[in-house]
Amino acid sequence: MELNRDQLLDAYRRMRRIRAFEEKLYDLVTAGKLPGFLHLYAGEEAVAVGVTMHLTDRDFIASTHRGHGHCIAKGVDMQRMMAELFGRSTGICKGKGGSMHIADLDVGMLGANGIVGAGIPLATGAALTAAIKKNGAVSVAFFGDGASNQGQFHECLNLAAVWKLPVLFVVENNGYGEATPCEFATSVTDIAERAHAYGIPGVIADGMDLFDVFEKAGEALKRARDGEGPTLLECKTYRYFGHYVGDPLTYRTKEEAEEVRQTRDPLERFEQNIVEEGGISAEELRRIDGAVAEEIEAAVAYAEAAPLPSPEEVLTDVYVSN
Amino acid sequence: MELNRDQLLDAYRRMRRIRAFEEKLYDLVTAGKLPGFLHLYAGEEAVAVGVTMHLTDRDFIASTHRGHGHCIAKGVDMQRMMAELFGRSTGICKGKGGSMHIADLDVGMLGANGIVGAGIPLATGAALTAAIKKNGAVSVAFFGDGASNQGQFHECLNLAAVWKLPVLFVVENNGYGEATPCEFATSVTDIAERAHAYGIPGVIADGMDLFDVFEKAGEALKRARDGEGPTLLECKTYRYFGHYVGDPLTYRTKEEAEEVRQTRDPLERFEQNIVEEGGISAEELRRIDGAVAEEIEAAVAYAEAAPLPSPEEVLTDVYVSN
Amino acid sequence: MSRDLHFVQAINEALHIAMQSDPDVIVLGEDVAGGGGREDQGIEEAWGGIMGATKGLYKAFGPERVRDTPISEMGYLGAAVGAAVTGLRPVAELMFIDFIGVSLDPLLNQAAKLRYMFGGKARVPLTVRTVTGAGVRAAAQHSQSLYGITVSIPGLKTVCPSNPADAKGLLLSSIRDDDPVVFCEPKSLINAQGPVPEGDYETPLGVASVPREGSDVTLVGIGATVRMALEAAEQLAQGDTSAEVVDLRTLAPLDEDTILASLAKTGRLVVIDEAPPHCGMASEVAALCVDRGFDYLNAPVKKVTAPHAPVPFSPVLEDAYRPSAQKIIAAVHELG
Amino acid sequence: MSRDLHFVQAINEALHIAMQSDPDVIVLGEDVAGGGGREDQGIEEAWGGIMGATKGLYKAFGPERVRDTPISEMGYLGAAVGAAVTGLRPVAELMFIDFIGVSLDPLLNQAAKLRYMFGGKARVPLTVRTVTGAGVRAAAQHSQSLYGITVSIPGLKTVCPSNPADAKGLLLSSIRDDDPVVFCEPKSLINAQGPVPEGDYETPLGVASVPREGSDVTLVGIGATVRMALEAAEQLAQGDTSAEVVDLRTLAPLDEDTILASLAKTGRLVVIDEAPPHCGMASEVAALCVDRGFDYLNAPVKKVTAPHAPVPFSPVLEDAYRPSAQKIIAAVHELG
Ligand SMILES: Cc1ncc(C[n+]2csc(CCOP(=O)(O)OP(=O)(O)O)c2C)c(N)n1
Ligand SMILES: Cc1ncc(C[n+]2csc(CCOP(=O)(O)OP(=O)(O)O)c2C)c(N)n1
Ligand SMILES: [Mg+2]
Ligand SMILES: [Mg+2]
Repeated sequence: MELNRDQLLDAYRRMRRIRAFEEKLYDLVTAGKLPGFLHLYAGEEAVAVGVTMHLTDRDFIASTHRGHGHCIAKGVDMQRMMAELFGRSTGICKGKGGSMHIADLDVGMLGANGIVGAGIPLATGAALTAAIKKNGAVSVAFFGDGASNQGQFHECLNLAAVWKLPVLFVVENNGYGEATPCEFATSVTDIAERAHAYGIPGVIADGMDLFDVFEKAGEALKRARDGEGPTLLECKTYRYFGHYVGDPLTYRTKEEAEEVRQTRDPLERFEQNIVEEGGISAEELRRIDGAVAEEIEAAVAYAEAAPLPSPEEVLTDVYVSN
Repeated sequence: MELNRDQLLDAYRRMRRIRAFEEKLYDLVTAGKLPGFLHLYAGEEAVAVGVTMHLTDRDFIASTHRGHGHCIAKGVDMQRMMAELFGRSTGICKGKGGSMHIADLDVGMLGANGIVGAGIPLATGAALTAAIKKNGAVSVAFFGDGASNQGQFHECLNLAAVWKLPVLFVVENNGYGEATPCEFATSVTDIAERAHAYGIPGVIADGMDLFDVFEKAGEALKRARDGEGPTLLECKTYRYFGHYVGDPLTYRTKEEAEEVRQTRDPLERFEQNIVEEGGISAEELRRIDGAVAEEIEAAVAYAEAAPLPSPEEVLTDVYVSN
Repeated sequence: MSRDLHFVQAINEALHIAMQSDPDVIVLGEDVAGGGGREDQGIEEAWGGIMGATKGLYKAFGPERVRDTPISEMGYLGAAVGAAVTGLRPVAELMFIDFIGVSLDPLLNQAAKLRYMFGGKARVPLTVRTVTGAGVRAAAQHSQSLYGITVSIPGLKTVCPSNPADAKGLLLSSIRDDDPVVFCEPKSLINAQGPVPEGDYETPLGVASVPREGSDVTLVGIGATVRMALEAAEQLAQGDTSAEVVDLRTLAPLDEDTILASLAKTGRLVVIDEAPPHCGMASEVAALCVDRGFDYLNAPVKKVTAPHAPVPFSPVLEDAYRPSAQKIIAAVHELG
Repeated sequence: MSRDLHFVQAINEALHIAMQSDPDVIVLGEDVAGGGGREDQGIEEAWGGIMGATKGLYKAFGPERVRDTPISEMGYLGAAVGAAVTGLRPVAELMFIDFIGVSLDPLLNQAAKLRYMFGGKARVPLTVRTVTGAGVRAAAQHSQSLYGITVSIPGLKTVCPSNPADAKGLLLSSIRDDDPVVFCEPKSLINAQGPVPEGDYETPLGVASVPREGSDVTLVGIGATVRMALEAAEQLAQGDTSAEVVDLRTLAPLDEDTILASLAKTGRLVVIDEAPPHCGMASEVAALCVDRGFDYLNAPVKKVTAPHAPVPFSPVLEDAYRPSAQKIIAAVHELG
């Protein structure tokens, strides 16, 4: 699978948006400007982008507590995301959802999810809809290494396998579930191994390498669209910030994180690659960086100026019939 | 692992007890003499007996809705089991439990269980006790092929693997979960394959062959006692009766069941083997059959004569403090 | 035109009609067909559900829309939520409500909350059919009446019919409702008979019925306890007490007005529930009475419920455990 | 001797004492140590629990007795039940009570029922510590007050302290109780301070307290709403209404006598709960009043609860969602 120039630039832009969005959030929380708990996706950009580049708005994704990256990659409006995080009424969920529940069904985003593992059945169900309606759509569940120890993972991989559903299970193995290293909680080194338990392909991708994710996700999604059923794709990745903003990060060394940033950063590796081989100039990328920075500032400005919900909103949207 | 003469006779007796107990129950239910729902274990005797022969009263087992065989194999008193099934106050659970909840902690029997998959964490917890108390005990979870699709299976195999607990997971693959054939519900042919997902050994035994079960369970339990962690042992077996007594059995052919009885019956194969090679005479076995038949009759007589609980019993045993 | 049907047949009829009238309706659950997909082996829809409620659906609507699931309640209920939110209208069977223990999250944290969390964008037209209650010697893990849990969860609706005609009409309403509905079929009624209108009709959600009018005391029943209340009313009538019976039909949203109107008339109320006493529907109805109905009350509100204990197996114990006409009459007498 | 401690420190102290005094007590949960077992990498007990409640336990009692679990709530809570019934006294942490969605079965169908189903042979000395309630902008899936569910389950006990001293004493009692206890720590109180006695003491289960006496109206609070009730009482006093505050402390078994004694004195009652209104503790207390307390009642029983909606994220909305002293005062005024 070859990426053309537009696609390369698009991939870069999406990754940069995620990185910039998350770094901005870090600053905002640290400055006491944002309520609630935020789990940042920085470092893992290549996974969300490499996978969602294969999708259209008709295809659904389900996400996790660490959902901003998936949202941005899938095309959720950043201004309305930001307004949501500020708890404003023009937020993408009218301020009712917050970071862990950002969703936008219009672009096929089934929601971040505060329950570890709970996005997996939602994506499985979206694939069931696609299979029954035969509309050619696929769905993707993103989840963490920790989530692969949840019962819902097991039940849905089996279910999707016996029903041959068009779904891709993407485990983002960032080495930790909160403070616990993956190897202390997970009985296999490569979570992709677990695919054997369901008789489906298990594939490992370098989650810091957009090209590798793009290629392997592409193959898996082709299988899904061709009616050959689900795949488990493990992307080895890393999160730069703590589990949540405020995490004292006492469970890993500064050096560990620094080394990943130096040697495996998905944006830098991608840039190096496309500047060397893709005929793209560093200046073009800097222009994108600048444009993205402006987008983010505009999102913050939009959010800060947005109205707060009125207290009566507490009671609406509970039922369709109210 | 060699079985001596006493052990051979003991194995035969236990298997015969289970068979006779279950056949008697079938008759009693059919005659309208027993309340409730019964799931009979006949056909699967070699599994319960082959595994539990390695255990003492200090070792715990957890069972399923199809629990009578495990109970008998583990040494629960048959008279008090029968009284329980009749709902009598001298039942092993004072008549409060019934078929799906027969238990006797004194002999290490953690209960039949009406929730598919729910015995698995109980056995895992018993193994945790053994590990922490370092008392040399092991535990065994018996469960069906259908149960291997439950989240609790997944969560506990992983947990037991990362904690290296002394537990044996025995999946009794009898080809069906209720009316659904295993292959329609389970995405692998050999459930033992699922062991790969936890980095533990997965072993297949012929569940109709006591020797094979005995040997493979023995090895796995030795590993457990030696601190080497859990094993997943799949025993390929078959249930003779329906899912429950009353099941119209419309999902399998008469011929299928007949053929298993003719060619793979665990009691007959065992008898053939020990008569040919174990120096045991068929007469001895017939004497055991007769003694067992008397035990069963005595159990029924005991149960029928036993007092009913008094209605006030409804309120006792809810809490230790009441 | 009505005919006498068993409760389970009424359910079955509603499912046929719902699937017929809307191609987005699918049915899934353990053995809802039972060996579906084995036509080549001469075996087709061996069970049609453990109670027979889904009989004939597989033949009529095929393997795409009628799906046997693995024994993975959390997985397939969660998938049903995902399917509902993306365009299907799934009817999932949870064989016994007791299994909510292994499948609460899709109801509690997903189906009930998606619409709200998404700022009103999602619809979750999911129906979960399940079987509740005691009375068939199925013991502690297969006899519970756990609808108090689903009623407590904002975003869910909960329905519990007491007779075949309502079962059919309420199920059709539930399936066609755009919100997630937990539909409870009382185990002890599954084989009860009653007249059921033919054809397609809906019994509205949120509306209680008054199967018997009276003036001295209100008996509020739910599902299986409605018959007990009617039986008690019959006996009370012989002692010159005129009891009105209210059948809640929908537990959430609760038809407060019908309850209060009856209380206004009688001034005394007994609520009867198969569930244990705490944090359940009986307390809920009592709390309504002492708030909005306070001015009508001439006596304490009595709850006739199961005791605060698991459901015992032995028939003697289970019979002592359950509410009954006798217990209802005793409670009415306690009111003085 | 008491010192001022944070709520979470009081919990921590109780855990230390419990583990010290009984070698069968173990602690397990997600990140209760947090990277425990990495001493070789210079990393040890990185977190001590997400709230810090289990800090220091790993160092003091070692890796056998203090165990980080995988993110497998059903599995490790179920294993804790198995451990409890075979001789340990586990204290399991369920990080947020909302996760009961993925872990109800071990509580509902195992811990609560084993003793009964086994005819009295089993003991299940399990404590599940969990965090409840709203107030920290954690939104719909991390802010629920789901103890109504556990209260409804016969066989379980449920505790919810309102201050650090009770938290310590009630936790020690819960751990040492031979029945399974769900121990709820209100999120909005975690960092609240208060005097906590030193040493080992138990606050008995099933006994409410009366942190403020009064004669005109009873305010029944639970966990975080006790402070709101005290604040309301303070303000009501300025308007010449004397409010008595009852702190339930244990939700099951409920201390009915203390509630009724207060009602007998005041004749009017408002119950305040962080949970939504239906099938929860507020209705339970109201139902008690209209049954056993009927003769004392001079006014309706009002519930001040969250609305029947999920917990919203936006601070404006969450603040509007929660009970408050203002809402309590308004309810008292409604009583006339
Ligand atoms: C069912 C459930 N259990 C626990 C939590 C608390 N929790 C939130 S994120 C998290 C760690 C998840 O780890 P992983 O799946 O690896 O995702 P990552 O955070 O690394 O992206 C935990 C334990 C939760 N939200 N839901
Ligand atoms: C959680 C749960 N789901 C469903 C059921 C209903 N049920 C009882 S036994 C059974 C089939 C179990 O199949 P398997 O595990 O293969 O055991 P087998 O009956 O074949 O011994 C089912 C679905 C249940 N008791 N518990
Ligand atoms: Mg992770
Ligand atoms: Mg089976």
